[in-house]
Amino acid sequence: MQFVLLQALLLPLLLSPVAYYIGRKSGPTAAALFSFGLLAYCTVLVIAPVLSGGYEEHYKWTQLFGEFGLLLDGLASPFAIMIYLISTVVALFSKPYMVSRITTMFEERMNTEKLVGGGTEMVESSSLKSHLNHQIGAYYALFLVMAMGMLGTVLATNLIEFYVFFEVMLIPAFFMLAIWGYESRRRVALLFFFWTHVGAVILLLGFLSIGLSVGSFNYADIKTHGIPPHVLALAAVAIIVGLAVKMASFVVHMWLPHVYKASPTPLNALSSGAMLGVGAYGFFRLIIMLMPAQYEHFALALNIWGLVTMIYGGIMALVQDDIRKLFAYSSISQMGYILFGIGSASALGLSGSEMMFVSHSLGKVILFMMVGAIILQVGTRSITKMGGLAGKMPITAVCAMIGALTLMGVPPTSGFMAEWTMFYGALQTAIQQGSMIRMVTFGLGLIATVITMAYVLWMIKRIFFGKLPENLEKTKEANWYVTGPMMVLAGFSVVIGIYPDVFFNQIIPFMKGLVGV
Amino acid sequence: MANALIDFVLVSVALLAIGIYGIAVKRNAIRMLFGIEMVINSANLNLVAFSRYIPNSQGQTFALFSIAIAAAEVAVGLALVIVAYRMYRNIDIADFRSLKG
Amino acid sequence: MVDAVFLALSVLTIGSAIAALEIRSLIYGSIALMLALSGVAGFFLLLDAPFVAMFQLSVYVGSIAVLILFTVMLVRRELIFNKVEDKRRRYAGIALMIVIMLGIGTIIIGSGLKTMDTNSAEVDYKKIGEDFLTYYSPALIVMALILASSIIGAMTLARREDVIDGQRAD
Amino acid sequence: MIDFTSTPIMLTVILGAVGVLIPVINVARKEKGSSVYGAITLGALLAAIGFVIYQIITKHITQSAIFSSNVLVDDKFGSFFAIAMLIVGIMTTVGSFNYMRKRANPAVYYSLILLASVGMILIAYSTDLVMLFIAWELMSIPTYVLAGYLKKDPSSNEAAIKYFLFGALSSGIIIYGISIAYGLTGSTNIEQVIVGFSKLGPDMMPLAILAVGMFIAGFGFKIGLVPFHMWLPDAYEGAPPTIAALLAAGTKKAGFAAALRVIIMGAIALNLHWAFALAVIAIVTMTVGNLAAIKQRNLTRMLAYSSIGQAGYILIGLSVAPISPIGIQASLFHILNHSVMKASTFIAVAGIVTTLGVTHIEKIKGLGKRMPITALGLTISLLALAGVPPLNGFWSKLMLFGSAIDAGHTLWWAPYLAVAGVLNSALSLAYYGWIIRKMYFEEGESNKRLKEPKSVIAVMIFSIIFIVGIGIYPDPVIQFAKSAVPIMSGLPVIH
Amino acid sequence: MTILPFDFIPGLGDLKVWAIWILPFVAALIIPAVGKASKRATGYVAVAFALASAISVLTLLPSALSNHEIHNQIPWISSIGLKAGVLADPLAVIMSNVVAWISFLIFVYSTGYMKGDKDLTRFFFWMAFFLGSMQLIVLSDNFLQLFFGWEGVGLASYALVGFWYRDKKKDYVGTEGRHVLGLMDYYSPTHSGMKAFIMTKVGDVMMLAGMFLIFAFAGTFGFRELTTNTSWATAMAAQHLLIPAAVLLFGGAIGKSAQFPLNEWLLEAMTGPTAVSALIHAATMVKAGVFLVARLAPLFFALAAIGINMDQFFEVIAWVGAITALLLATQGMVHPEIKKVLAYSTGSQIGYMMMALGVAGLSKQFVDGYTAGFFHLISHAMFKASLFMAAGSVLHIVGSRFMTDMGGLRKYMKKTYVFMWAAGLGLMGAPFITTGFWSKDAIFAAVYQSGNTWALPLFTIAVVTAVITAFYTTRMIGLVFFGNKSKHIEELEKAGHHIHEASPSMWVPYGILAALTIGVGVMGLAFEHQIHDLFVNYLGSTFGIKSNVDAVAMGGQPLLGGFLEGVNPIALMASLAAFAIGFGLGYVFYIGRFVDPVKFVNSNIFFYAIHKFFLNRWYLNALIYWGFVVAPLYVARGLYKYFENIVLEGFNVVPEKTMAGGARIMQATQTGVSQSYLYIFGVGILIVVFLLLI
Repeated sequence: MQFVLLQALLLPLLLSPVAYYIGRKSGPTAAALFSFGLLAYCTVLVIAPVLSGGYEEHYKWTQLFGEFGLLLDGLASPFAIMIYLISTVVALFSKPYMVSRITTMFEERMNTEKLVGGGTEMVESSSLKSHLNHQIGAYYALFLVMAMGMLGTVLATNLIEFYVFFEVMLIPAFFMLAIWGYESRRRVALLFFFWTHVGAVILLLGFLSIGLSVGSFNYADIKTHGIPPHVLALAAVAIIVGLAVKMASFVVHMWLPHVYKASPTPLNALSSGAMLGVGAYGFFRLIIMLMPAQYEHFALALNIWGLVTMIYGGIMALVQDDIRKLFAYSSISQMGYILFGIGSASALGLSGSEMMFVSHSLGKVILFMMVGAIILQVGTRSITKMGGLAGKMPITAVCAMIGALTLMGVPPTSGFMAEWTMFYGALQTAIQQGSMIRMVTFGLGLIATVITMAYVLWMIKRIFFGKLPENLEKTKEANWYVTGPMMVLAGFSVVIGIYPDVFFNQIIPFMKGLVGV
Repeated sequence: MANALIDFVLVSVALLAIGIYGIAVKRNAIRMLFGIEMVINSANLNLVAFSRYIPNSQGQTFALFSIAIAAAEVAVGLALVIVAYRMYRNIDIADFRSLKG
Repeated sequence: MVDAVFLALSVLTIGSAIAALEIRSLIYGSIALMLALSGVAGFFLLLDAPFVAMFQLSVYVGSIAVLILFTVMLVRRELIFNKVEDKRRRYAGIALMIVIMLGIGTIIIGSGLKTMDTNSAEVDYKKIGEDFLTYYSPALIVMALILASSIIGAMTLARREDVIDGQRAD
Repeated sequence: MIDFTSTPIMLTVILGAVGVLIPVINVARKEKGSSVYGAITLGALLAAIGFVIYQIITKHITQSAIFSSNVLVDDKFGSFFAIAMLIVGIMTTVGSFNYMRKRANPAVYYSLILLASVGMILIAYSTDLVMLFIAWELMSIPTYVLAGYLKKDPSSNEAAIKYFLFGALSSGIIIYGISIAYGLTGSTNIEQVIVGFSKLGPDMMPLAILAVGMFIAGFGFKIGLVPFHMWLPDAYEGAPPTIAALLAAGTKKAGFAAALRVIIMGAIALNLHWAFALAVIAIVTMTVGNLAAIKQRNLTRMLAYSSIGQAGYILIGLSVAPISPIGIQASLFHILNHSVMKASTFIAVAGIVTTLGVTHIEKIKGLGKRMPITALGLTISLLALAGVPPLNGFWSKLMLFGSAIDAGHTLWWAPYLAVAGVLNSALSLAYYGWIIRKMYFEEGESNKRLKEPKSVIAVMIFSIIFIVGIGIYPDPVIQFAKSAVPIMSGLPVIH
Repeated sequence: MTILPFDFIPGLGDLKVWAIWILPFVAALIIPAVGKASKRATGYVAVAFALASAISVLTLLPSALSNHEIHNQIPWISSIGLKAGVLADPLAVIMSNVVAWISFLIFVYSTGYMKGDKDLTRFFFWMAFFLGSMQLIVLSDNFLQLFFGWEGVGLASYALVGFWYRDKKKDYVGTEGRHVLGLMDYYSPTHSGMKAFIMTKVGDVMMLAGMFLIFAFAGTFGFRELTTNTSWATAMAAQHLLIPAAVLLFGGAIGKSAQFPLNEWLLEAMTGPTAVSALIHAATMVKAGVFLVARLAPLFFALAAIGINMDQFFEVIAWVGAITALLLATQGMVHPEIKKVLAYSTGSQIGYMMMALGVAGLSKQFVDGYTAGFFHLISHAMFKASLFMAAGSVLHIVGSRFMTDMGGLRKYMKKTYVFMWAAGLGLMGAPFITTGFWSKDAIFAAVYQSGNTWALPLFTIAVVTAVITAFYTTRMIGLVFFGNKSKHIEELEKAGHHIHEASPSMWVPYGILAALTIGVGVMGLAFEHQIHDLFVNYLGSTFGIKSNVDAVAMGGQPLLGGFLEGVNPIALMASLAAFAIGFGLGYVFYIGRFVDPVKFVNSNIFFYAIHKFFLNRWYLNALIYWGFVVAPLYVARGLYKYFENIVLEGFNVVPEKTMAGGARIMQATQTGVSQSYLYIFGVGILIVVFLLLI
């Protein structure tokens, strides 16, 4: 089992030029299948060690910044599995979407050139084809790198390693957004890069102060030596702020709606389903694990922050018309849930919070695929222009419904399992500490689920139910590249909802050890 | 040798200040060269003065180096001025402001 | 007696330095600069450094000032004389000059330098030569490179290639 | 007497001789081809770098002997800079092959590059203020000429004049500073000066401070420290882009070598307020550089401002050097990285200028398709400049910020340096990203692939390998930088 | 007692219990597959599985009647130590039987009612899902599993209420163009489905909170574990958390059973197909709340034994029930839509049940109220299912939901007419022959005898509500079957539509239930005693609640020679009077048509105002909309417009602008004039020296 994780981590990176080459030579389908196969193989590589318990790999790196390690424990494994699973599935889904997106962009450009150039240049199908092949190759190359970056962050055993991967995943995202995004994509790409980079460098400051005062950047060393008290508080604040920017918590969430509005849907799915969660992972690994005393100190604040985020995001989602912006706010709200759980300071609450990531990934990716399917089939993103699509796109509608239920936390989807453990954890702490504030946050948190439900159901109603606009009479069901992944994820969500031990067996013992129950 | 060291140093400071004034105010490239020469000379004066009072020969040696270097610098500077003059028919440095912002 | 010489030299040096900058005619200005540099040479003599003083006179007054004079002659006069400095810039420059004088002057006067005096014999100028050939010998090599580069550079710049190309620009 | 086995002397002799000989060959030769001079220069530089590496390996110098009773010392500190400068020299030379093909006086051009390289190298090896100053001038004077090398180009001349005026004035200031230092300590040897400084009574202290202030101004002008930076963007913009590479990557770093030898030693010998002043300058410098770069529309100028910003980062390491053991190490590392990154960007610009004849940012739209390798090299260099992992710039910035935070245990203000640094890194992304965006995400006038200059391609490939290679496995260079850090424990310190 | 063969196979007994709720889910799973082949077949599959499930339940009845319980657990979330299980105690088995059989009949009815609908697959999928979820609620042995079913019925109701998702005009409820407080009183199916889901979710959230509170102290969700070890209750009571937790749990019931103040979703739920309404109202969803209270009430009541007073909890239940009963009954009096009248009636009747269960906890003889409530649940299930299905037939034939569009149908739909009378009498509580009479009478008696401070007001409300119930039922039947044909019907006939009786697959189910209403009614008292005895044993053995068995079960004097033994005379008199008054008034207005109700209402400003007040649903619905939909949305839009897009957008804009501004300043200083640069250089030296000096 040696080098398993290293393989899983580096194969996508090393083979990304191959993906580009395949895309260029053989077209979108081959590239999609190659990426899919590669990621599926890597997913298996990640799952295999999980089945036999915890697993670690270590490699030599720099003397100053410590070793290059890869660790798969109860905390990392759900994240790692979900990240690669989502990537695998989205790789398939990307194909029809990106083909359509690139074709549209190409045609748009040709049209403007025609207008400007006086119509001398004819659009040749062969030039479109080669353009398409190039672009799709580049897309999959970037896609693979991004997947690798996200996995690396989760597997890292070293602060600097964490940071490196944290940044690495931004670059492909930036390019994907800037090349294939919508409307003001370039400005938004810069905005995205700027904000997430700001978050990352704040994080870095915290890392440096910890690592240099401890004398090592390895998690294990930091844990054994303990962080000197004089840097602790500041480092904790820096890390919390940095991660909160990544997670788009309330007040520092402003980049996210813009980014989601402008980015292509597969990127949305990937970023909402996996990338935001990396921020949550950071909270577990860096705050709770490395500085438990500070965590206790900040837990209530995180809890309240999460609450505010979830309510605020939900309220904002209620009034959106652009379907992607709706999900942007929804993602903010869901990240609020996770933050809420992180602030719960009890084993079950933390487990629920991590489970929330899993369920949010599933639900949100399904819903983004639905968005993609709708954009592909209907061609609009404005909710007011939709309606009654359930009859036209039944599979999409059913999967979207399951995704919606996952988001709302309705059994038997994974969302419920996440939510109940999380809220219960919050309540448990409230009772143990006899804290009235925690009681209130718990109650308001439950009320926030009603808000979530309201916006999700209202969105579903406006998209899938009601009168079918006349211009949508000819809408067809999306093809299997879209529906297949959706069904897989929906099924997975229900399986986890009924039998949560799939992940709980990993998570709960770990969290219990962490909190010291 | 009745003069204190400080007198020479003060003269050198005056010369330095005048040199800086010249280079910061005058528009004529050649006058700016004057200013530079004054600055270098003030430093040389300092060196020789210190060399006398320490006493130590290194200051004088350095002064010699510095005089030679100043000469080399001025040669290059004048060459540049001449090139500029050929192009603009003008050696007003304040007019050379196409590079800005 | 020496005080008087020092005073006179000071007045000469500083006065002609100011004159070099402020006289409208650039040619007179060049001559004033020569005077100022000669004044510095006078200080060198006063400081028992005749070798440096000679060097100063020969290099500066002899060659640099002449070089400047040539350049002045080379460029057309009418352009040179007409330029008047901006009033505000000038006042600001004077203010800066005074601040530097007062600031550095204060530091110097306030420092222990004022107590520094010497009765020891002047430095033997042979010592200078010894320095050149022992301690500073690598510097001397580099000095040679500097002069070489300056000559190569200045010549390349000053040479008129259009003449070689046979096309006069003007 | 002259020790011909020591590295600096040998370098001086090899490079200096070749440098002086090239114009002579030019006069002797009748035909006009420029490539032969470039080849000779390249050969000399390669020989020099080989020699330096050979010396490092064979002499087994374990640590940097920062002081010497001689004017030059053969230590790893100097060798580190020598390698960096020689790399820059090689990159500039190779990058110039195509650029100089159609231009006049190639022999002088290459000869001056060689002579300037000698100057840059010697600065790092100097242990005497006089030697330092003379090496400084040897570096400066050829570059004045080189900056104004395009005699028909008004902006080149203007750049050269501005550069010259600043250079000459700062030379004067440096001499003045040296004169005071000499007056206070009776010696020009840096070790003697520092020992002398540390023994000064309080009444003499302001004078010592004045001297160091003048050193900061004098050396800082080359480094591009605010407020001595004003000439820099103008000069870089006007100068030929290859020379801008030399200026930004070479002379600037030589300025740091001088600053490390002189200012830091002085700072350590005196007290922490020196470091505080440097810290203030560092913050102001990086902020000004990055802010001003944002609005630029000229590629060269933007890069010039960026190099001001980078100087601010490097200064972080210098300012915390008395406290943090990794401060200077980080600075050295970043100096090496920045040399390569900046040289690579400017050479890329030179390639663009050679091929397209433009430097305006709107004109390089679609460059990713037209000149893919140049664009790729430029992009990677820019990302490395921005400190994006896993490129080499990331590691050195990391160490710089780390050193600032490390020093925070003793100096209350040090963490703010890191904060300012990281905020500036984020800020700098705005304009680095802007360039990348123009090259890749906007449609140019045509998509036809152009023939890229071969020499530029070579430089690009070298820099990509260097940047990514060190980015992935930085340890050897970090260790080298560590070994090049001058020993400071023996220095007298006044508290 | 029949004993089915597989009872003898050991081990299957437990499996059978699982099968009860799993079978419908299996049906739901295979229905889509079947639907691919034949849409009609989906109905038969659903019916078959419902029957199998129902038989499975029936086999449990014998052992349940002998107070035997089956409790079977399997591991579930082992990482937390939670187990899944089924608990078939007498309460669950009886409830399960009611659910199973009534659902089965409704399924049969659906095959006729939904014939020809193109989304038949979806319909039966959700119906089966609905049934499975309900059985899951009934048979769960712990809160968490119960919650799965609980949300399952919510989900199914959402899907079924909004079944006609295309929002055609005919599927709406309410009157188009009618406004209440500026809001349209007119709801589309999808809107109603959403409303149902969200409003019940509010209750669910409360229930979750209650569950968690108890779990936090008890460490278990299991009902039996909670009963056996009550130390958790002591701990909670010490922290004053027990009553809040209990009330929060009851909140779930409020939502699901459409009790005040979460009652409004029930009326809009009428947008679903009538079969769905029947299922929701008679067998599944709204009864889930009552069942939950029935599950919990003994648990909390039994705490009295260890000195914990839960009176406040039961008072809340009783009063919520009473208020709902009256509130919805008054609205039912005036509404023109037949299904809505029935819906109001359901809410009102559920209120009765809640009142009974609440009062049970307040009286010394817990079992009386408990039995009364549960008995009413059973009888209500029968007649309400029947009424709904019959109403569905009428709707189906007439093609309008308004009673004003009907009239005089008794000649055309004789069977439906008869069955509706039978079921309607049950609802009215027609004396002695209907189950409704007995169960209502039991509630009256329980309330009257409970002997607590609130007995009299509650009793008064109950009686008034009974009067109103009798009145609106009479009104409904009168409007539909009596009088002349409406214009609408005449138009239909002109268009060639023949008014006819419904098909057998439709009328047989409601015929059976109507017959049962009368049939069980005739032997009602005996039936009631049977349940009573069963519960005495059950509560005694399981919860340790002692009942005073020596006293006559329902107290009071023997009447009519023992036929009415155990019936409280005052309650009996009240019941009779209520029926008489209500029916009489209804007869005057709607059957005999001696007085024109429209004229009567308009004759007097007072009547008019009251009529309007009732018709506008006491303005509750509108206020809820204003308070929880319109105003929050308004606030949200404001927040979005002013806070999000101006204040927070500043986080994006301000750095951008600051950077641009700073850049501009930097550019401005870079003038290009060398003198200025050099001047700054000179100043810079001074600044640096100054910096160094300080």
